[in-house]
Amino acid sequence: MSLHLITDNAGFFLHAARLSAFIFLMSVLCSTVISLGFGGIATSQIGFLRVGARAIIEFFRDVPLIVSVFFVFFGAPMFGLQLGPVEATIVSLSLWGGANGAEIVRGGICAVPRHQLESCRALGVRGIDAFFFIVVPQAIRPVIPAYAGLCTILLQSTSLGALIGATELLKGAQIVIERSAYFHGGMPGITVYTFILLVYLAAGTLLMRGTRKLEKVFGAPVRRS
Amino acid sequence: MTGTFFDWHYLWDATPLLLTGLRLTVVLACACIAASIAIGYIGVTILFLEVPVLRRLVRGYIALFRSTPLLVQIFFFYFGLPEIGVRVDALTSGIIVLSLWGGAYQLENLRGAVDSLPRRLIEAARSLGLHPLRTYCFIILPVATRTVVPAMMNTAVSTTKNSALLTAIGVPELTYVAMDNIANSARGLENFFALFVGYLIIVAVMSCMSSLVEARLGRGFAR
Amino acid sequence: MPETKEAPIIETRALRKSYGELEVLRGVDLSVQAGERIVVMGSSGSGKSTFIRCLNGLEKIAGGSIVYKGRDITSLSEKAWRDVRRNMGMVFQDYSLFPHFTVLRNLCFAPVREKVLSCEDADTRARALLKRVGLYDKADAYPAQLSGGQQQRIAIVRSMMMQPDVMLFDEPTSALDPETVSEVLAIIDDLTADGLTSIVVTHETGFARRCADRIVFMDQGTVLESSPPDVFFDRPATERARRFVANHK
Amino acid sequence: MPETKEAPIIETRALRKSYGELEVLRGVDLSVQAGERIVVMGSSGSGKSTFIRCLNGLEKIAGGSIVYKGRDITSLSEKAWRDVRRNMGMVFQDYSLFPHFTVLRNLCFAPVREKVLSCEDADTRARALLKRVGLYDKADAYPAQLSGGQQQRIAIVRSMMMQPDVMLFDEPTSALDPETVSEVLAIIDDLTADGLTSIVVTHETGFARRCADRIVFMDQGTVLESSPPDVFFDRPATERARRFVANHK
Amino acid sequence: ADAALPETLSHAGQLNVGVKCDAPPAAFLNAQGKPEGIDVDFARYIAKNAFGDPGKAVFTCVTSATRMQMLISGKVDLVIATMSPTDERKRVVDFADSTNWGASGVLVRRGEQYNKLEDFNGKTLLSMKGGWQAQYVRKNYPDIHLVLLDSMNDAITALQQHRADGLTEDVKALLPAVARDPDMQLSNVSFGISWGAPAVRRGDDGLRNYVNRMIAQARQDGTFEQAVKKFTSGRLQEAVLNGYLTAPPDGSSSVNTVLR
Ligand SMILES: Nc1ncnc2c1ncn2[C@@H]1O[C@H](COP(=O)(O)OP(=O)(O)OP(=O)(O)O)[C@@H](O)[C@H]1O
Ligand SMILES: Nc1ncnc2c1ncn2[C@@H]1O[C@H](COP(=O)(O)OP(=O)(O)OP(=O)(O)O)[C@@H](O)[C@H]1O
Ligand SMILES: [Mg+2]
Ligand SMILES: [Mg+2]
Repeated sequence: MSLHLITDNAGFFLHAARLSAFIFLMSVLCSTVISLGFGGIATSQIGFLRVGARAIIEFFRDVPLIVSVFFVFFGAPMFGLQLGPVEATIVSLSLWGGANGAEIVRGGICAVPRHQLESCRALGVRGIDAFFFIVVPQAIRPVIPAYAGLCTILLQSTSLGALIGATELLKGAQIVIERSAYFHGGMPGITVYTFILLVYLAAGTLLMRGTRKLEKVFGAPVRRS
Repeated sequence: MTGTFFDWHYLWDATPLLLTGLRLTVVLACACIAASIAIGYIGVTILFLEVPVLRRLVRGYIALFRSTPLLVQIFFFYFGLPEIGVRVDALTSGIIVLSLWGGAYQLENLRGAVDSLPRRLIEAARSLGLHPLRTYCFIILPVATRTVVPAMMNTAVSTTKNSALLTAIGVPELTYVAMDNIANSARGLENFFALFVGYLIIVAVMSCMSSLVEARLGRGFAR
Repeated sequence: MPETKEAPIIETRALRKSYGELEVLRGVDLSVQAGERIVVMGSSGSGKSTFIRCLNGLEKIAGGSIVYKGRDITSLSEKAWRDVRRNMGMVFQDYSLFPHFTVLRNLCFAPVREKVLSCEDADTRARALLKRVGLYDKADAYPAQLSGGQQQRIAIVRSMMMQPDVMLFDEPTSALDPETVSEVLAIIDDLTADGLTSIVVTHETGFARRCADRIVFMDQGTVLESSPPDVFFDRPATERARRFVANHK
Repeated sequence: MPETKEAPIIETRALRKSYGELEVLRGVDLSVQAGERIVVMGSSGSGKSTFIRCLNGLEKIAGGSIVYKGRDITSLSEKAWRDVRRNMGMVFQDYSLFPHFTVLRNLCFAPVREKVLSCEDADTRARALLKRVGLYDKADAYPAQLSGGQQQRIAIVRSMMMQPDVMLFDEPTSALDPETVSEVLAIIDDLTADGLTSIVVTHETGFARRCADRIVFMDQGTVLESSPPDVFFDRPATERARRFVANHK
Repeated sequence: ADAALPETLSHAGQLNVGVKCDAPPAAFLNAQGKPEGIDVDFARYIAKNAFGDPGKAVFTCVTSATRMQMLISGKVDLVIATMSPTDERKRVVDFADSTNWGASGVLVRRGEQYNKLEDFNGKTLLSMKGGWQAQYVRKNYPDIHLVLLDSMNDAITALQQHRADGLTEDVKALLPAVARDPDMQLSNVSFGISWGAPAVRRGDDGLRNYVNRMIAQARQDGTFEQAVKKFTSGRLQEAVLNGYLTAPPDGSSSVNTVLR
């Protein structure tokens, strides 16, 4: 293994990794907004809103993520949008993440015990107060693990950008491999792929650690002493 | 994009090619799902019986495959396997990676199900003087399997959908065929339509099957 | 049912309620005098919970009427029901405290939010009530840090915060272990002793005998008997009630 | 404890057990004669379940010894424990039937698999027992199709299949609703009446009074009293037991 | 700046150009992440002539799969990315004159003998996704089992690993592999000339004509020669220079040639 391959291109990899991180953060942000909106609508009392939201959610969940990446990239101009590889990756990850996140949010809201809402009603608390002060705070904690799982998948899926030419970490790796093979020969593939596999492993592990902390923070008052 | 907005004629001409892709996707899915479920059962048995060294290997395997991108795994194996002397074509390499990936998830599903079995159930078997191995085979695994079916089906669907990633190493499955068509003809709309329909059919068939399996296994089980 | 002179504080007439096909209440008539202490008994599925939830507007009823303080409240809007509910405390079987609030916040949340009490008044009242049930030092604990019996005592106190006229209890002790049951029942006895109207669904015969002014026995969605405890337990009028009493020793 | 002439069938000496820091059993001494019917009582957390689970080898003990039929079984291998357990039936609080087997298969599975009975013998025995508890027609039902009381009766029958010398019951009725409790207790009474040794953890005072030869009262991990039911309920020796009895009416 | 600056350029104030990022020597990213290569130098040459500043060429990475899309959607105005004019593509984009030609060849493992494409019937041939060789082989030699990959390095690795029997591409693209890997050789198969041409959006004649002029000028003033010499060496340099500066043996013209 030729480690200098990594050290020589450290700056390049860093740049690519920064793009990966950017795609990831943007996708998580947009997914969260979408999933809160759609998750809320999917639990609403109004029939057609609920059904409509569920249908849209199902559609984006059923199609392979890689297909929606391609679809957003090649299909955006049909809707008058001009999306480059990076934007297309972010948009498709957000739509997919939003759809899956909405399901999680819906599950979280439904999982708050019914008698919590009934206690509120029995105490004469208004519905909207009950939703924001009683239901939402309790829905957050059980949702965290599932949401963290979603974030992990989003993190991993940033690599799909490579297929439409966003120079994130995987594409960067491929560029380094091509260049290095052209100028220096050899088989740089295995070294570089091992390297980025480790980078993703580290990032994923870090993310999991973070969520476990988060779970503790939110879990504190409800856990048995 | 050019000419008529949606060209049925083009789609009709492209259908035979797309169907070969669809067929390969189905074959890939079947092979990988079967293999991944097998891996799941073997792995959970190793974990449950606490086989000394293998247990750690299984843990590492789960961690590695669950926390790195499948796409990177696909490339890694495609170029990595030959380095250790295993010569396989893209299809075989793809099946191996996808099975290992799905296996890690199926293993987690099963582990979760086994862990969340009521402790009473196991204790009841113990207090009847039942041999641990028989307890595992006849009580724990069957009951866990019933609770794990929905999760297992979810993972199976993900495995099927992720077979699309094998496009990247040139496995001519459905997505590959469609994307190749687009690169050649820039006919996005028709090909994406075909893709959506293809995957929706597969996913719909799988959900039906999963309901059937659940109903069958659940007979006399759920309240 | 014997007619009484005073107007009843709460009265139901031919109350009916179904879940889909299932008729759960098939015409329940009951009138409760102010200050009366009613215990509702009956086997599982006889409709006790459903009945008590209808009184509180938690379930929409299918027919009949509910009259509260001379006012028909059967088809009030949700908003008007809210006001009625403030005068009607309700305690559920499973302690339904808000797990993310401290005990004090649990008590003060509803009255302060709904502007029934000021912050200070609520606090004063909460602490007084906590002292009365012997949980003064738990004001800042979270529900999960309390035992089941303690939680249920807090739940009772919570529904007393609004100074209701009527208290409804749905099997307040059935999720508790035997030793804490009596402790919670004693609290209920204590709090309802001074003129508060109460309707308690419970299986605890000891409590029913000791504290009830009247036992209402429900079966298959109707009131089968309604008589003082000694009559009900020692000389039940119907065969069904006799079987029930025998099973409860 | 008064010395008896006969050798006890099961005996514990200074049994100790901890979960981490928590000392749950702090030296439990108990000796049970063959055919004796023991009821173990005590408040929640006093270590009753832990004690009974230790008897059956479900928990590893930290000190002391268990002697079964004159043989010290404290530190047997898991394999030897399996043989002991076949002679010791155990019934848990929540029905622990195998949900994927029919009732008959639930009953026959262990004895046939472990080659204690032949297929035919097991079948005959199972059907006879089912008849005895009035569930003969449920032989082919799945557990989920049965009520809680029925499930618990099946669980009792299942542990009787191996023809044990000793039956252990851990709160066999606490998950049942009040009306089915007495039905299950009657079955226990019936099955253990003819010379079977039994140790029953329960809160049901009626049953304890009626059926027990001896009440063992546990508190904080020790046996505080061990006396016949009438003595225990009417003239408890310790202050702790007096409080306990008062709470249970 | 030039008075005859095409509207696309004057409007944008810069040259938005799509190049490949993983295709040395044509175009690639260096260790600092900056684009380099023959196509890149040519794009800078255009920018220098148009705006007087080579820095006015702004590069975007494209791949074989995305290059047409990037052009259509307006992300770039010009694509210089080893693209051959074909009938199918000409329905979607317009091509300028071709800058260079190359024969298509087949790379095989040393010691294996192939003389014409028919020899690969029943065998596996690798090619690039979206490359015209793939279409050509698929159309004319249906008995050859074709496997399409994304990058040359993938393909060469696959060939080394005996996953296929040959790799067909532009000879230019194959030569580096021959140079660095003694186990590889070019077979005697040579089938047709492919041209590489810059592409513009459909109907953007102003830019197309401007680029045509630039191509002629660059060929004249040695720009291409310089660029090629900068990024290539040895046999490859010879072949690439031929492709830029000489006429092809089959007599086809660089002007609007279409491969069939
Ligand atoms: N939300 C509901 N949907 C459908 N059926 C219901 C619902 N709630 C109660 N039921 C049914 O209505 C009947 C009466 O229920 P209810 O809870 O009032 O009985 P209960 O007397 O309180 O019994 P328990 O003593 O077990 O609490 C039961 O058969 C029950 O299954
Ligand atoms: N697996 C365990 N890990 C840690 N602590 C335990 C465990 N099982 C029981 N305990 C603790 O041991 C103590 C005794 O428990 P045990 O279940 O024996 O009580 P019990 O007398 O059966 O009570 P109950 O009447 O509630 O069933 C309790 O404080 C309990 O919290
Ligand atoms: Mg009820
Ligand atoms: Mg216990």
